[in-house]
Amino acid sequence: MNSPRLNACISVVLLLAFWQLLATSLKLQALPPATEVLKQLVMVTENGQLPYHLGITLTRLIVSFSLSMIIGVLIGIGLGRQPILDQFFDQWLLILLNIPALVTIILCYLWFGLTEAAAILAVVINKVPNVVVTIREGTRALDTRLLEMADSYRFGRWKTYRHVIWPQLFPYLMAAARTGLALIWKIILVVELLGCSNGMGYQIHLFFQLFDVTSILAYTIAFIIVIQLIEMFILKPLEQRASTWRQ
Amino acid sequence: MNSPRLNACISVVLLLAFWQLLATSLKLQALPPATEVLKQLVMVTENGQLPYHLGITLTRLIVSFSLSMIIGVLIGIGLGRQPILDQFFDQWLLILLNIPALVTIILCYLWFGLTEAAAILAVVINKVPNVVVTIREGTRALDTRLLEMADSYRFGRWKTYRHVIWPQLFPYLMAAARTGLALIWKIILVVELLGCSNGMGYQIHLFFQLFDVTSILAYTIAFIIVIQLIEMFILKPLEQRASTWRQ
Amino acid sequence: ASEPFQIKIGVVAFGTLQWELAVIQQFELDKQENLQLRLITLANPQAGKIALHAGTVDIGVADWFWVSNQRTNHHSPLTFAPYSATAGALLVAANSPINTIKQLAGKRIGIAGGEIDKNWLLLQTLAAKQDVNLNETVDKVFGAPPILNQQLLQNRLDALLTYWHYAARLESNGYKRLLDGAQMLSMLGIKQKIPTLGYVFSDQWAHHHREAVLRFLRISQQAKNLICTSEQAWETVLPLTRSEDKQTQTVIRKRYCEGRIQHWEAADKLAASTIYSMITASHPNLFPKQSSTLAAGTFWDYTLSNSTTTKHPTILTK
Amino acid sequence: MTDYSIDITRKEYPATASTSAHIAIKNLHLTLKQNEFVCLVGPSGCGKTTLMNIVAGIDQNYEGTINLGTLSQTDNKVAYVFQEPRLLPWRSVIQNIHLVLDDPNAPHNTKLIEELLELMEITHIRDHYPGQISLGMARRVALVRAFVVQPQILLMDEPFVSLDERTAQRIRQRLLETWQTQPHTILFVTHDIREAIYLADRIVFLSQAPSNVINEVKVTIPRHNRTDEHSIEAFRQSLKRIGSKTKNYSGATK
Amino acid sequence: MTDYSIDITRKEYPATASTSAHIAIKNLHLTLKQNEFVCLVGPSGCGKTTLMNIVAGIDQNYEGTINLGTLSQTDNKVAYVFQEPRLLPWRSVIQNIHLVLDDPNAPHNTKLIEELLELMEITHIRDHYPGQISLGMARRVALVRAFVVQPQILLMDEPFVSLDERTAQRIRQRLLETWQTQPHTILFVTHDIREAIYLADRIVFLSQAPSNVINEVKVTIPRHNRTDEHSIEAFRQSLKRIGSKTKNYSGATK
Ligand SMILES: Nc1ncnc2c1ncn2[C@@H]1O[C@H](COP(=O)(O)OP(=O)(O)OP(=O)(O)O)[C@@H](O)[C@H]1O
Ligand SMILES: Nc1ncnc2c1ncn2[C@@H]1O[C@H](COP(=O)(O)OP(=O)(O)OP(=O)(O)O)[C@@H](O)[C@H]1O
Ligand SMILES: [Mg+2]
Ligand SMILES: [Mg+2]
Repeated sequence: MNSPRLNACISVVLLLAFWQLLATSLKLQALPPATEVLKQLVMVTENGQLPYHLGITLTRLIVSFSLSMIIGVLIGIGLGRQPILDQFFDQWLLILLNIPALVTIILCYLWFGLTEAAAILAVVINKVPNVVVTIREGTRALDTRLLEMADSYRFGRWKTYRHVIWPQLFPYLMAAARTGLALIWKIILVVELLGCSNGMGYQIHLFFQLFDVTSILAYTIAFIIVIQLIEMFILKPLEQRASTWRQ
Repeated sequence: MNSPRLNACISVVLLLAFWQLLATSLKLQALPPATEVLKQLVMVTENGQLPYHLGITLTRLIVSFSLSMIIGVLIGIGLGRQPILDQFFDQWLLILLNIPALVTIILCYLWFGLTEAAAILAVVINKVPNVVVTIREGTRALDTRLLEMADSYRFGRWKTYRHVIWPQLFPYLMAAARTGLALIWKIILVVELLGCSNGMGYQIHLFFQLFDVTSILAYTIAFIIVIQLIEMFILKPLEQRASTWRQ
Repeated sequence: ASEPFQIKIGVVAFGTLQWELAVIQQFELDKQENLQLRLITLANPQAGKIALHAGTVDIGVADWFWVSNQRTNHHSPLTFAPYSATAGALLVAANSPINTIKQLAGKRIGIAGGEIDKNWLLLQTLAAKQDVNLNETVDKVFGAPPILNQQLLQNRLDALLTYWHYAARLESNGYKRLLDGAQMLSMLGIKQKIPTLGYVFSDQWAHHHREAVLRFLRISQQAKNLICTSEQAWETVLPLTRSEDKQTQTVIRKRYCEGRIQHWEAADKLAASTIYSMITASHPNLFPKQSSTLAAGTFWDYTLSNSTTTKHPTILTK
Repeated sequence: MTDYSIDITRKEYPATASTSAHIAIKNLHLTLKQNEFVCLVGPSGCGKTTLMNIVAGIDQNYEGTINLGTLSQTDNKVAYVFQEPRLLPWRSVIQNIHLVLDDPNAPHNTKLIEELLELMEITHIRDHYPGQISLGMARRVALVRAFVVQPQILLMDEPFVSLDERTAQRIRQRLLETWQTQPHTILFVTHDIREAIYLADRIVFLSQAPSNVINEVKVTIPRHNRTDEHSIEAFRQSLKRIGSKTKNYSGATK
Repeated sequence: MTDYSIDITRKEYPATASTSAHIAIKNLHLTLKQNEFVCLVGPSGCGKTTLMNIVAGIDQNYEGTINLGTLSQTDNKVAYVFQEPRLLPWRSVIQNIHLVLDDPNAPHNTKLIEELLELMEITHIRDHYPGQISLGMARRVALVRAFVVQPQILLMDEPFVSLDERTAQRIRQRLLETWQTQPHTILFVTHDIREAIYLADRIVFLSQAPSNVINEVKVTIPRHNRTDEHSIEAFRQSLKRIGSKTKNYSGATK
């Protein structure tokens, strides 16, 4: 086990210990001890409830995340590179960015019924503007000297995007992906709360009605573990591969 | 009126026209025509209801936004510059990032009562990790050659941060600010829904219960106008000043 | 006179409690009982529950299932006194072919409140008696009540089980009430009027201020009666119903008044715990750490008999 | 085969908030014969890089016409050695070279690349990233990148600074050899007058901004004589004498 | 006043995914006398910049000791002219210069800055951003930045490339004047052997990697004679004859 992993483990253990202490010795209201939550986590995993809802939510998450990232990156680069488009759509972007999730969700449900497609569309509409804004910022900060180089050697559109622009956008992309997963998760909870009959959001709302913080936390932890796995096996390796050149 | 402004105006007018058309000709349910919404907007502004709630929400927004940005930037730079800290707190960050807003909001309210401080704390806890992640990404992408220059000329910590690091983080900061305002707005709606007796979130939820989409949209537009003003008079000028060097 | 006793009450904006408090203020009922009511308006019932737990309010409104659950799971000191028996209803379109529970099978049914909604549980229990497993045969659609209302209006649902004030709106739109909470209970053999919602407060607090709480319950009862009998009071309430249309207003008032609790005695409490046992027996995994019987102390030690309700008849003529 | 003609009436960098407009080039006319080797000499900041950018087609924001004959602007056959290496930091040395080729793995290309890497003595760093090599090495990579294109027009902006003399000289020889076996037109910016004399058919002297051509000198030393330091030195001294205008650029006493 | 001693047993760039470890410097010992002007000459990629970075205190990841006597590492009195200009792109020329000073508006500083800008002929671009000036101009700004510090140790990594000869020569003279009136120690990397002879007290020749000192030559021409091209040329020829080791770096025929 290498040192970064070890560090990470220590850090998680410390956090759990801290939480346990807070919950048991200070008896903070509504904060169940970590042990309790873990016990609950095991239970709902064993009885199949958690895997079912988690699976459903993850499917929604993956579909809407992929859609949002692809659409967002394309639009973001477009706006960043074309000042005229940017001037024109800047307003639309700002409006989309600030429409409450509630509004888009309601409208999607009304127009398309309480369907999967409506749920996913609602999430995508909420997430895309965030990706666009981040990527646009990155596109504006591109190194023109390298673009000129690509230009003079007639790289063409595809080579330029792949080898000159993409690597420079990468950190922005990572920022968008990381905050994006978290944002989608937040929105999906609302989407599922308002019009789905399954999924983590639906479940968490039920627990919330009962004030069952233990179960909410158990579900949250399950989700965090999944995100952690995505981070460990997808994002981190991607990032490492993309930043070997920084040594 | 210069061309970018003109463009922006045309774009907004087009959007409104498009909306009006969609609402009147297609008779899409629950999408009231733009004119209706604007009428409502004027009405609630005149009767003082909107200014009251908007004012309150804006105050909360400004306070929590400033706090989140300051805390987030400090932590983000710290983590980006100190790999050991980063390894350690990476996990915590990921966890914080993915705790449902609902959980933090409930815990804040339970521990600190339904107070302003609790509401703002809940927003800050939800927003800080996003800022941290974005700024950390930016800090990792810093140009080491310029840092070496600063080092060899003994710039010291303050000069280095101000003149070498800050300008490089600026695009990330703008991305964090723009998506941040939108995120806070989304969270504040939930925060106000669950524990405030006033504010836009409180109002919008009441409208939602009555399915009064017109009022929801009127309030949304009011908020978007405010964001637009912030964009026009704070963010854009800041950005322009900070990017004069790009011509 | 001594200082008026202050009570902080969590009120859901435009909820019926707000109607009552408006009437109490209009008729200065609180002053008569030397109470000072401080309203903390909140956007939805969940906020009210948070406020109760956080101690921001002394009294809030919730259902006794929840109270029992809190007592079992969180050693919560919360306790319950009845507030209203108005219950939700199952609605279908006027021309709907659905007339019986059996016909629900295979249909798309909206259920407000999700799978732990008490009416949904009752409906399932009822169906089970007719050998119908609703949970499996029905296409359930859970969702937020306003959205479900719209879905029914758009004919995207065949039937909708929803809260009473949403039901009232649909009813005045010509939708048919197939069943309501009280009917379901009586079909299950319970003739008493069982409260759906109640005042919820900490039993220690109530113990220390028992007199004041009783006075509060009394004026609340008076206010209810005023709303149902005095047009002057109803005028005050009207804007709070947030409904422009006369039809709806009438239905709302009717349902509201039907839901007044006239008595709350040992037999009623027993009936309530019977319902609880009935539901939990047929749904053994409804809650985490579910107890099969109602938690002790769920109902505050307080009784209401017919005589107390008309204690101040003079007010009516004021 | 027609000559290339460069005709820039006016190249202005517009004013910004803090700076006033700057006319970099004004009425600059230059004709390049097919396969001619032309060296550009001019004071620092006069507009040489600006001119190169315009010829390369990067900068299209000028008044005038650039006529590169049959050579279309989208053609792959221009190569430009920038004043800085301009390598992609996230691509290894060999990737940076491959990127300018349509088919980097064609046998003739791999052979050429190997040979050039060998010549530049950078074979051992082919898998390094630009951040891991010295500036001189990066410059040599940029040179390889330009050479492998086998361009019809080769633009070089002070390509041999930061190289030790031995290496620089080897590359100069190679450049000349290639140029002679596969003739192409070269526009070469340098501050080193000895280098210009060694390489050029013709040396063009540019004026201070706004830049234009103030003098053109044919290098009359036969190519086979140019390895002789003394003839170079003699030619340099003669340049000094030509006139006050060019004197400044012919190298001061050291 | 003690001498400065540079003593690097080993400087290794560790292996990465795509590259093997590279030992850049091994057993390099060098003593700089107080106020000595030392030129470093060595093949491209041998480790000159690496050495400069270590002396500047930027790179602390080596085996060995650098003894700069009383000069503490946190002292402001080291100035480093990097191989590239390394200006802050978001600060104007004048701001870039001001940033290295504690009190840029002190009269003696403003006077010095004005004078240096004048000397470098870049007064007119003081409010430009680095992206708006030519590379040669940027190099001159970097030189001003180093000079205004009035350092006790001045590190210069090929500072005069990309400058036209006239300007370069003027700056060399100025450098020598300043160095004579306010003595300080200078470590100067160049590939131009003529430049080294013109400037240095002593020329140090470095080997191919792993780099160490293979020869040191005192420049015996008296300083007042160095403006004479012929003595420089003669000295260069003598260097060529010294030995095969140094021959490579003494400048090839052109
Ligand atoms: N970050 C690094 N990682 C790995 N190797 C490096 C790194 N930096 C430099 N090197 C290697 O160290 C050696 C010395 O590099 P350095 O920059 O010191 O050379 P130099 O003498 O300054 O050359 P030049 O005259 O071309 O500037 C080179 O072979 C280079 O490949
Ligand atoms: N983007 C720009 N905006 C404004 N002025 C510019 C810009 N780029 C270059 N200039 C100005 O144009 C002039 C010519 O610059 P250029 O880079 O062509 O010079 P150069 O001849 O290549 O000099 P050097 O020998 O130093 O490289 C300079 O005075 C410079 O200040
Ligand atoms: Mg140039
Ligand atoms: Mg170097």
